[in-house]
Amino acid sequence: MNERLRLLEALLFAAPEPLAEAELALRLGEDADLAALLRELAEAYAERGVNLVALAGGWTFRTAPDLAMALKSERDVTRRLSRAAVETLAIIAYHQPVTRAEIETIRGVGLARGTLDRLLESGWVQPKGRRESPGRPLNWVTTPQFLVHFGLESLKELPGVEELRQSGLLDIGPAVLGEALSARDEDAEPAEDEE
Amino acid sequence: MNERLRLLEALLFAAPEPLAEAELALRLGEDADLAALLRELAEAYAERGVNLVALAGGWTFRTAPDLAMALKSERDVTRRLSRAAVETLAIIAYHQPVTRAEIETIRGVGLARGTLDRLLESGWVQPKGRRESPGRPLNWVTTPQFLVHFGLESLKELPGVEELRQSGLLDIGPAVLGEALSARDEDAEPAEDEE
Amino acid sequence: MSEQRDGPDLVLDLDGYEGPIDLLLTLAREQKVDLARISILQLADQYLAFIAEQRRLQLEIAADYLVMAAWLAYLKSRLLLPDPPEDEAPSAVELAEALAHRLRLLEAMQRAGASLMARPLLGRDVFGRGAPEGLATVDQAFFELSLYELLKAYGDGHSRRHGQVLTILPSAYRSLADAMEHLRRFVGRVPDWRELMAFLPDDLRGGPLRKSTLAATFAATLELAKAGQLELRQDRAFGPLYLRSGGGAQPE
Repeated sequence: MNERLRLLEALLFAAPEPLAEAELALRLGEDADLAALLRELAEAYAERGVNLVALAGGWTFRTAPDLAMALKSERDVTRRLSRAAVETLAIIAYHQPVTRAEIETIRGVGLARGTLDRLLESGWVQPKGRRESPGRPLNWVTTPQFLVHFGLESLKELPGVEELRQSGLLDIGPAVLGEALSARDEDAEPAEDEE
Repeated sequence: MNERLRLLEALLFAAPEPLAEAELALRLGEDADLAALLRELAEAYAERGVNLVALAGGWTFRTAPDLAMALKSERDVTRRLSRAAVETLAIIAYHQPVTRAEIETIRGVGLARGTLDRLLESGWVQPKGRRESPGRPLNWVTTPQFLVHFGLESLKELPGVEELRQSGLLDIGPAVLGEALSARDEDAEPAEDEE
Repeated sequence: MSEQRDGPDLVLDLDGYEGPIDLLLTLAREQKVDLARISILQLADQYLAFIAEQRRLQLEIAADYLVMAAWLAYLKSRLLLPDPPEDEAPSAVELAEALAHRLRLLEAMQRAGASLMARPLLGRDVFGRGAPEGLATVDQAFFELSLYELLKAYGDGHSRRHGQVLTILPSAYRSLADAMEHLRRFVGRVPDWRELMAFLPDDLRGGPLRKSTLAATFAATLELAKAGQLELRQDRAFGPLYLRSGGGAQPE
């Protein structure tokens, strides 16, 4: 291998930033045919896992773009949704298609910015079409993954309000002083605190 | 070019640190013949301006050593170590685990305060455990960064280490010289100074 | 050889030497013989001569070097004289060999240090990738939520929104002041022991406010007993409390 080409390769490899051709010419000596060397090096790396690319007015090595995915390793991280997110998900499930404003009306409290993003990330909800009303807001619906995750054949399998009541999940119960107070506190909570 | 080889090449280029074989195996998939791939890649780069090298139990690319002179300009040259620091580093590398008192015995002179600090700051040595002897002095050993910096695959690759072992020069030797040759009674020094 | 001083606590008065063993090693190298066959006797002479010269020049000599000089003078005398019989101390030859070992050891480490520094060093001779792109580890979020939690969240929200508005009736008989007021009406009119419970308002003898009413009433009886307006009696622990008008004291 040509010594100049080796030096060019090493220079480009070790440089913390793309190297401008002027800088390279200086390092390689005035009599070097820099353009030819760069072409030769770029060709040598064209099919490899690392490519020589022109970037920001200089030259640098970069890993081949088609390997970007393979260079990332994924790690499963278990996350939990906030209470606001779970309730929002439930409202989307029961009231879909539903707009953000409707969710807020139903919950009686503003939706913090991250809540829907988080649900989107979970893959359980998705926007679907727009409401033909002023502002044309997005409609939110649940996804097929939602059904898969919760082991539901269809949305019809979600228990209705009456069934929830019967199974004790909708227990209004005797209103006692303490509970009444805590329920009122929650509604007064500022939306930012939900996440 | 083999896709696995491309991925291996890209992984090693992208990683800021040498990659352990276990990590490479994980990223390439269990069925890849990693040893063969590494050999092939090392051969492909053997004559180039960048080489594949085994370091500290991992693999990484380095510029070819013979290009040192051409690459050196405008680089931060490694801070020059004092003679005492170089000797102390060698003693720790070859005699590890070794106590401060043993280093002083071998050098025949007390260790100035800055010497170990400097090596510790470089990240090349570290204390590791204590000797079960009076005063429980700290043991000093070299770090993986030491191997990386000095281009060693493992401590077995220390220059001439096997010959030194065979000629008994990794033993400090009989204590018959007594106090006279251990420059100072460093065991009396408080342990705080060592850390 | 110009050597930087390592620190204030090392008095290195012999410029260029890292201690007495290093000085000995330098002198030994001048003999140009293999360290394995070095003449310790000759070396001791050279060392002592060197130190004597330094003294003649009135240079300050660090204690370490003087200790070594004294030891070498001792070793020299031992080497020149036959070992005393039945002496358990190491023989002169053993001492000389131990010193030679030290010299070889230090020399080996000096060489090792030099060969380490002569290696292609990272950042000096060889370089890693200047701009490593890094290997990203992407967290793949996996959300945990059971159907129960989902339904419960909906149920809770529903309950909160559709729960009746709870109206709490003003209680006529809750605070201590209220209880005092209530009890005072009976003071002076209860000549015989009567159970405390009998003084609770009828509508509060059961129901959720019973306990707080009872507690307030009890506290009120204690206050009135202290003022001598009531007498209290309890026959056993946790038994019913009885009260009657205070002895002598008449109502206002």
